[in-house]
Amino acid sequence: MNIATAPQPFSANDYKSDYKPVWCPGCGDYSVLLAFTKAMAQLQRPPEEIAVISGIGCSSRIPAYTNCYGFHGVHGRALPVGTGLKVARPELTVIVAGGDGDGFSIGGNHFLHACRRNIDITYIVMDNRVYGMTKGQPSPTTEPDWDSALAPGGTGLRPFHPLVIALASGANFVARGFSGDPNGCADLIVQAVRHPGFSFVEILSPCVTFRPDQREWGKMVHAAPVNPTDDAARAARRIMTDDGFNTGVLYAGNRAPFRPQTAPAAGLDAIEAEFAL
Amino acid sequence: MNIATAPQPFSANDYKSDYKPVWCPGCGDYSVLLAFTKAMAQLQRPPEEIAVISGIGCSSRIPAYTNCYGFHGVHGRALPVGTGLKVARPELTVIVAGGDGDGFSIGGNHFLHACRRNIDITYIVMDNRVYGMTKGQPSPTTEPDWDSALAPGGTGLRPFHPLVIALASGANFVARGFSGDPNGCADLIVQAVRHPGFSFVEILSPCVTFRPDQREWGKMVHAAPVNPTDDAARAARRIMTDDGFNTGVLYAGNRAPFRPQTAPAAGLDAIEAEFAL
Amino acid sequence: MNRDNAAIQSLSFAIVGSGGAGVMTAGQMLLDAAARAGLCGLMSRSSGPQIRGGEAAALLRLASTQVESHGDRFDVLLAVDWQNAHRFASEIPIDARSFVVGDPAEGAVPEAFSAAGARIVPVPLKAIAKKVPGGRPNMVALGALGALAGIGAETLARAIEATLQKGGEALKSSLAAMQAGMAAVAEAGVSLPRLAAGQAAGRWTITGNEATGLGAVRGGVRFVAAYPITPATEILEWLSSALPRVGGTLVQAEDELASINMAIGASYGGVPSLTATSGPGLSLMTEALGLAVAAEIPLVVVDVMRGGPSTGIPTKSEQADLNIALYGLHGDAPHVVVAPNSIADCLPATQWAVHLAETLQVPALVLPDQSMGQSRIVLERPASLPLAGARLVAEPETANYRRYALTPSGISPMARPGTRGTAYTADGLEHSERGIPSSQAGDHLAQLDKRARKLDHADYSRYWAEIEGEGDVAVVTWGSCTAPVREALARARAEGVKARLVSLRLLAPAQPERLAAALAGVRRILVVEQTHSGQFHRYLRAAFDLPCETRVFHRAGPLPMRPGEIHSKIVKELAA
Amino acid sequence: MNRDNAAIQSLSFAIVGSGGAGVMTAGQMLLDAAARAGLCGLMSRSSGPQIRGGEAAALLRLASTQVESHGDRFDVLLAVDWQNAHRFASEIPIDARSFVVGDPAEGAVPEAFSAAGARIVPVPLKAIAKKVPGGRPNMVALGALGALAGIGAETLARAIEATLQKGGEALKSSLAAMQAGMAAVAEAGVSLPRLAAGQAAGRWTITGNEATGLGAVRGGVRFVAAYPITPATEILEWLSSALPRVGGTLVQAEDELASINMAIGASYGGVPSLTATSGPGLSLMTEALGLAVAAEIPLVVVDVMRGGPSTGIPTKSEQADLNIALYGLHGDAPHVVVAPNSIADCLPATQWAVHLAETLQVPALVLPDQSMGQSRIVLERPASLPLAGARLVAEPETANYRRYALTPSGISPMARPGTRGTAYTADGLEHSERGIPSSQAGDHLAQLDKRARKLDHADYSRYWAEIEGEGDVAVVTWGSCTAPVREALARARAEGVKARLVSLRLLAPAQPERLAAALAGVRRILVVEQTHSGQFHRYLRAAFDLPCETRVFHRAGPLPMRPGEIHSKIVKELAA
Amino acid sequence: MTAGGERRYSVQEFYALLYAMEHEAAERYDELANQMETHNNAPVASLFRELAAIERKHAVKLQSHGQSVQAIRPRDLLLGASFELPETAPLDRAHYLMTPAHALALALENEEQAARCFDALAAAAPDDEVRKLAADMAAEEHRHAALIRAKLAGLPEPPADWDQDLDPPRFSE
Ligand SMILES: Cc1ncc(C[n+]2csc(CCOP(=O)(O)OP(=O)(O)O)c2C)c(N)n1
Ligand SMILES: Cc1ncc(C[n+]2csc(CCOP(=O)(O)OP(=O)(O)O)c2C)c(N)n1
Ligand code: SF4
Ligand code: SF4
Ligand SMILES: [Mg+2]
Ligand SMILES: [Mg+2]
Repeated sequence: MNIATAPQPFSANDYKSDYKPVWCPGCGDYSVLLAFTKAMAQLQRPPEEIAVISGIGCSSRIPAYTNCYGFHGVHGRALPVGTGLKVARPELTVIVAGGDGDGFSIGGNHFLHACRRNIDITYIVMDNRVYGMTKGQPSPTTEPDWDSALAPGGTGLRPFHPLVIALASGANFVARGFSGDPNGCADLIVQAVRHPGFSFVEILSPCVTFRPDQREWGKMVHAAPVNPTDDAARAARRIMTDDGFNTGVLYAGNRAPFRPQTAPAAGLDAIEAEFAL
Repeated sequence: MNIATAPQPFSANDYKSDYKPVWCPGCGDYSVLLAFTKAMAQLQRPPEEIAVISGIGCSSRIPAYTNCYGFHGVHGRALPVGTGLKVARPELTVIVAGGDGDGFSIGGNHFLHACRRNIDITYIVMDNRVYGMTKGQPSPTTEPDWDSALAPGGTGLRPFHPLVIALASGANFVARGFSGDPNGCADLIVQAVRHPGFSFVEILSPCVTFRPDQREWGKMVHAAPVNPTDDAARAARRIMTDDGFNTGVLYAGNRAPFRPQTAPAAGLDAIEAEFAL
Repeated sequence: MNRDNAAIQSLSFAIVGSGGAGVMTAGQMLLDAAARAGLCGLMSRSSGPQIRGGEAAALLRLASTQVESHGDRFDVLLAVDWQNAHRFASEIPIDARSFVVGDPAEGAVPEAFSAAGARIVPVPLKAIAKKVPGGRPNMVALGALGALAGIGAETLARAIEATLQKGGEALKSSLAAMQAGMAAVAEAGVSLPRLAAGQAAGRWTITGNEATGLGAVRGGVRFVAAYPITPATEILEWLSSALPRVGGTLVQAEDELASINMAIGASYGGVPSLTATSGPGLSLMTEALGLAVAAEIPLVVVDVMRGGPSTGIPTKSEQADLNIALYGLHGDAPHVVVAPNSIADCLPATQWAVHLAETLQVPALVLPDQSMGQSRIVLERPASLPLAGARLVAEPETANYRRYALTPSGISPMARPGTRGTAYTADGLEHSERGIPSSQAGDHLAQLDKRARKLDHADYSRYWAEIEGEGDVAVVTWGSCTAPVREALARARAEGVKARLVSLRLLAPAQPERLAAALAGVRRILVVEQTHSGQFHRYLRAAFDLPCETRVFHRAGPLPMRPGEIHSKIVKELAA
Repeated sequence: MNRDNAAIQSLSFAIVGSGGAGVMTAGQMLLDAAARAGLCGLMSRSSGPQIRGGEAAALLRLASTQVESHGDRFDVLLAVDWQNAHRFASEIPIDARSFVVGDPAEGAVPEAFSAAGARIVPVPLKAIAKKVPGGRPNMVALGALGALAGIGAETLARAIEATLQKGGEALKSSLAAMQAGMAAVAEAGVSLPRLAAGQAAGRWTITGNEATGLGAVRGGVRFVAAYPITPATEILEWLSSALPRVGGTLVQAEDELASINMAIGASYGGVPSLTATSGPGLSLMTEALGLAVAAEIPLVVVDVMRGGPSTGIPTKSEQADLNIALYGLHGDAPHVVVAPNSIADCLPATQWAVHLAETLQVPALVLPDQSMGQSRIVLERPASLPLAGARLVAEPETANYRRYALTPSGISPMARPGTRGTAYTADGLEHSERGIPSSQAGDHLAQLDKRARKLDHADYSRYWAEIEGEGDVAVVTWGSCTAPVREALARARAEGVKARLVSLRLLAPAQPERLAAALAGVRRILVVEQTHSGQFHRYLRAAFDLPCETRVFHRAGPLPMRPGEIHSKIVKELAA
Repeated sequence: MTAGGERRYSVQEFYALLYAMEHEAAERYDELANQMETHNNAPVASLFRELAAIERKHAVKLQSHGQSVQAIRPRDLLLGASFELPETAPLDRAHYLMTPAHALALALENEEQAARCFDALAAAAPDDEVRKLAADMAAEEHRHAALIRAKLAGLPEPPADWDQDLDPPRFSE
């Protein structure tokens, strides 16, 4: 416990904007926002050196609720925006955040390739196993038998396994949190940001409006019974067979993050000279 | 050995069109085409009950070279086209085919979701670890140090692992072949088509023009040293740690294929009656 | 009653309240009751930015005949509470002749409304509700509004019963609260003119999005793939239950790229197919739309327009996806664009689009908008359309089958997979008649001509536009502007202006000769549309020969077009 | 020499042969040698459908001054062999005054060419090559063509040396084969008029795609994300080496959706960014383009147009992406569209587009086409453009910072992430000045107005169009049609026709007043474009006021527009 | 290569095997001829066409023994590492610039491989008739090989840079 340290320049509140969330009271995303601000305070990064990038969805509303630079783009494309930003401005801390629909349905391809590219960014997915913003359709992580207007009786489809896919495609850090534990989530985010390369944090974040059954999640989550590993194959196997409610850091790898190509600096003139006869 | 059987209605040549491939001589895709025709002859499916669907790329030119119904769509979208066709016309044998760029780069999201959806189709990827059609750029499966005009000195990126991703996302059958062995590939395709649900066959198919080094593949491939498993987690672990040149059926699962929703038949009138006051 | 309104005998009601107050339920029941009482009507919704809760408004217009859009003003504004109700001020215009019904316990009428000088009618909704065990203020409101609309208690009761089907205590207390509300109005001594009622029997109530879904099913669509998006999702939700009951299927795709390509695959397989989306999703579909043009795959794509650009205003209406619908494909890619001209027209317009897509082997876009899709109306049971004919299918064992044969009509028989002797490969690359990729100038020109020709030669019959009235001036419009324009014109006619209405249902291919004929003898036209940049007007200039002086009234959403503002323009621009 | 051609002293050569025969290499060396000899020139390529091998044609035009397009006819057609050469017949028009140089051992001249009645010059290329150890027929061909073009042996030798840098045996035998080819032509006694040569020193040789890349770098672009696609890939390949040398980066993205969003992310971060693609890729980018419009992110998107629709004809040219470039976004989404009017203009046009995008905080599309992008020309070193000014950046600690403030110019300071006191969230949802999502009509209108205003108020200076000549008739055109139009007009002028040329570089926003001024006093115009449906003409009708009678000449690709066909139209439509 | 092994072929089976080999070899040469035609390599195309005709003649002769070719695999012959039947030219050996010398060298390899295969089968076959048939076939293949060798000797050596690509591959799609 860290009780008697000197006052620090940034408190969690310094990362929060004065624009009030439009989320439903009880929504897990409030806790993720809280966890985010706590994590940033732990990291003591000045808010203006942090950029929060998102797509579209309830969860994707998060950037404007922070006091950081934010980008609320189009549905499913948050990771490419974050990637471009980080490559162009490597000194910024880039956090990409959004929902399960945004990240694993329409955004699935970017998820694969962001993991593989292993740029030094942190990706937080607020997984509520539903499309909240569009009023309750099944998402890739939805249980096969969940009944809804769009899929009466359930989709019958095997849920998408984000952590396994992240591992299989090369994410360098993989963790799972639960929004009901904002301090635990804050810790995971801190570790994710500190870990080099692409860090993926899935936060189980209930949608109280369309998935009231998820209020039970608090009883189901538990700390992962084993220590994180740096063996991706083992981690994948473990996650593929666990109950989906393990929380904690599940994998911390040591692949070097992507560095864009550099070349010996040359003036424009040197480049243009090559066109001369 | 099946030597002295009665003559059968369809020979391999019956599945071949008279339109000549534009592929480079030596390209592995010629052998894949051959393997396909041999496989169909083994299955004795009438050519008109087979549909071959592709995207864009050298490999994606395959449909018109067959005598089956074909669809040469846009880059990266072959799986959705095949999915729609199979759902609408379940009695057809639907084969989706294409390249590593088409399938794992621009088409990555559909790959994930087709595996997950587990519709009874077969997906053949001719993996040459390069974009052939556009003159030799790195694809997701390209080795990190392969030098090219677009990525001088190599991409530095970890190659994409199609078989592992297929397993992690729920494909029901996963195999790897080598184009130099058209008979072996034909066998894999036969098994893939027979296996219910989504079957994925990766065929290492050299691009002799942009990857002449791949002429060495013949010496590197070998039959998988173990029998196929129906445990996805074990199969994934195995593949994640093998040398990438194992051939054979690597996983044969037993998830039931996706069946679209049905409902008690009702006339249009019954449906319309619900709008009446 | 809208005394300004010569055309439509109607009464408009707005019910506001914060989330959970039940204003939508009350509105819905009021519309239902009015329908049962033999009235027609329209209800639309508005709400704050919150996902849930927040503030909400139900906007109703009840009338003797079918109404397709709101009027200029509301006769009654009833507030269950006033929380943030000022946000709706621009959507709920009231005036000195309006009644504002509010619960004095909820505070004073906000400035945004009181400024209008309307008559304030205090009704202690909460207190009245409290007196009924389990009673709720929104049911008191329902009773109050029902009384003002002249709907009998029994009819209101039937509407409540239809919603609260489980019955029990909830039903009993709702009925009691409703009656208390009626009594309160009687006591307050306010009343409104009575609307003449017709025959409820045989009428339907339906939303534009449901009508679109039904039009698709009637047209023969049996495969739908889609990705949810506001304000199109209800089409999908309705179809997901309806399709399996007629042997069809709906697949929820991973994204719009997948959904349109799935629909293309199914249609290639011979099954009429559709996808529905809104602007952002349509953007993602244009590549595949071009494929459907080049490979000649019939396909219907519904774009329920919302405010743009980009994510824009997802819950509000605008007509600004016209450009992308007409021109959004790369290369020369002729296709069909159809727009319903009213909520009810979503049904036949969509059905016609299916017919055109199938007949012409082309993608057809359908452009309703949010104000149509998410509004509910009461209407006579829609007649069946005599749209026979469909896809020209190749015969088995056709000798020397050429999928893209250069026929005089431009339409060539399309083989159904499974058919012997007609196997071919559909291709988005330019191709020969047989479908073999070709970069030869001759093949390119022949196929470009063919694809243009089949649209030029098609018979669009009388469906291409709605043409009404006589006169030497005209209003040219499309889509959801049509109803308010019609109403504005009716007023103008009553004032002696002789004017025509031309509302285009077929936007592409352009029909310049037909429009010229429809405008023969007209000396001036007014173009009315709901875009910021005047997209429709520019299109008319580009592809038609406007025979006369042209004036334009275009403005952006999100506020609905009002008959009154159009009427002023007609007076100013046409009557002079 | 093109005797029809009053404007350009030029000689045109076509070299055909099957894959591996080295016609491209020979063509490249001939262009290089001509440049070294003080000539200008142009080379484009054509080939069969095979990825490799198959048949190929190098098409050259050499001239005394800069040439930007091919002429009507070829002076010389040289065939290393005749395999499938007939496929190029429509691309290589020859006539009775042309020479056809062929190896008699390779068979007779195919009907497709012999029908023209050209003079056949048999040269036993293979036999000559055989006499030189290691000699190849294509080098004999080079010598023959060099001799015909009047290029000295030494200059040809220098061009060969520059390519075969390794020297050794290969170089020696190539030189000898080339000399044998020159000798063979001398022996055959054929010759062509001499072209006047200028100063080689200071000249460049560059392709349109390289010029585009360089224009981007000169304009300040330091981040590029893209996905390969024909015919844009060379832009990326050039940039992938060039960018790191000036501190920039290129990322190969997983698809076009990613590439444009990466570019948006980088630009949001303050770094001028670009992506390049062709039609199919552009289709996938329109959603993000709309985002860049709404969120006001500067961005350049290059679309190297190819034959459409759909996958179309990837290796050939057409101007038919104009529609999608102008109108392809959903909602009202004003943006900039710029088109280079020549191969050389790819450089300044792209640089200007970067300038406009940065200054106006808007996406700017650049529309070269395949015929520009993949052709190589010789030209004087391009001058630097005086394009200063760039993004308006917010000051640190700006009090009450509003990212989308309603300024008179419409341009509001854009904060750079990392700057203290100006944090904001960029948003594609409609928003208030602060960037907070809003569905209020007032905010929507204010922001729509702002986004339109900044484009309307911008200064497009003299770059907006190229205007040449005087007269009471005019040709209005754009892009790669400009050079053949210019040449056609020169011929017409020589015949006494007084005509102007107006070639639009700025396609959007439309500049109707400027065009009206440019056309003041003109009684008739001819619109020239390379589309099947007349997209440019329709756009002119839609967004401009064409002050006079208008005639149109539009036709589809893939054959390049020829000065002669345009000249006939000028004579027919304008001179009458 | 291991061949024959414990496998006991009946005469009928052996004919089936022979037919499969010749048929597949012919088809393959035709395929290669097609490829060369598409790529304008006429001399090699006609050479492959000739080879196809020769193999097809054999196949037709063998077909009179009434055999079917379904599903004969190299592994049925226990051919170990070899992916295809002994006389079948591997597709990946083609090159669009290959010379007649390359084509003949490839044909020679095929014949030699077939000869070796039959030698091994003859040595291992327990059935007299099969043994004799195999020995005959081996002799025939050796004869072919010798013929090709002779023809090859008459051809000039391809230049060292025969596969130098003077025309860069092109972009498409
Ligand atoms: C291109 C596009 N397609 C669809 C939509 C509609 N849409 C908005 S949010 C959303 C799903 C959101 O789900 P998720 O990402 O899980 O976020 P949540 O609301 O559950 O937090 C969808 C489908 C859109 N805005 N854009
Ligand atoms: C939307 C779109 N983007 C890019 C392209 C250009 N393109 C055509 S094929 C191809 C890659 C092909 O690679 P792969 O799928 O591996 O096939 P291969 O040619 O190697 O068999 C690309 C990038 C395109 N046609 N469409
Ligand atoms: S709908 Fe669900 S996800 Fe969205 S804010 Fe409400 S509770 Fe949260
Ligand atoms: S470029 Fe490569 S992949 Fe394409 S046909 Fe040639 S060898 Fe095959
Ligand atoms: Mg969600
Ligand atoms: Mg590939």
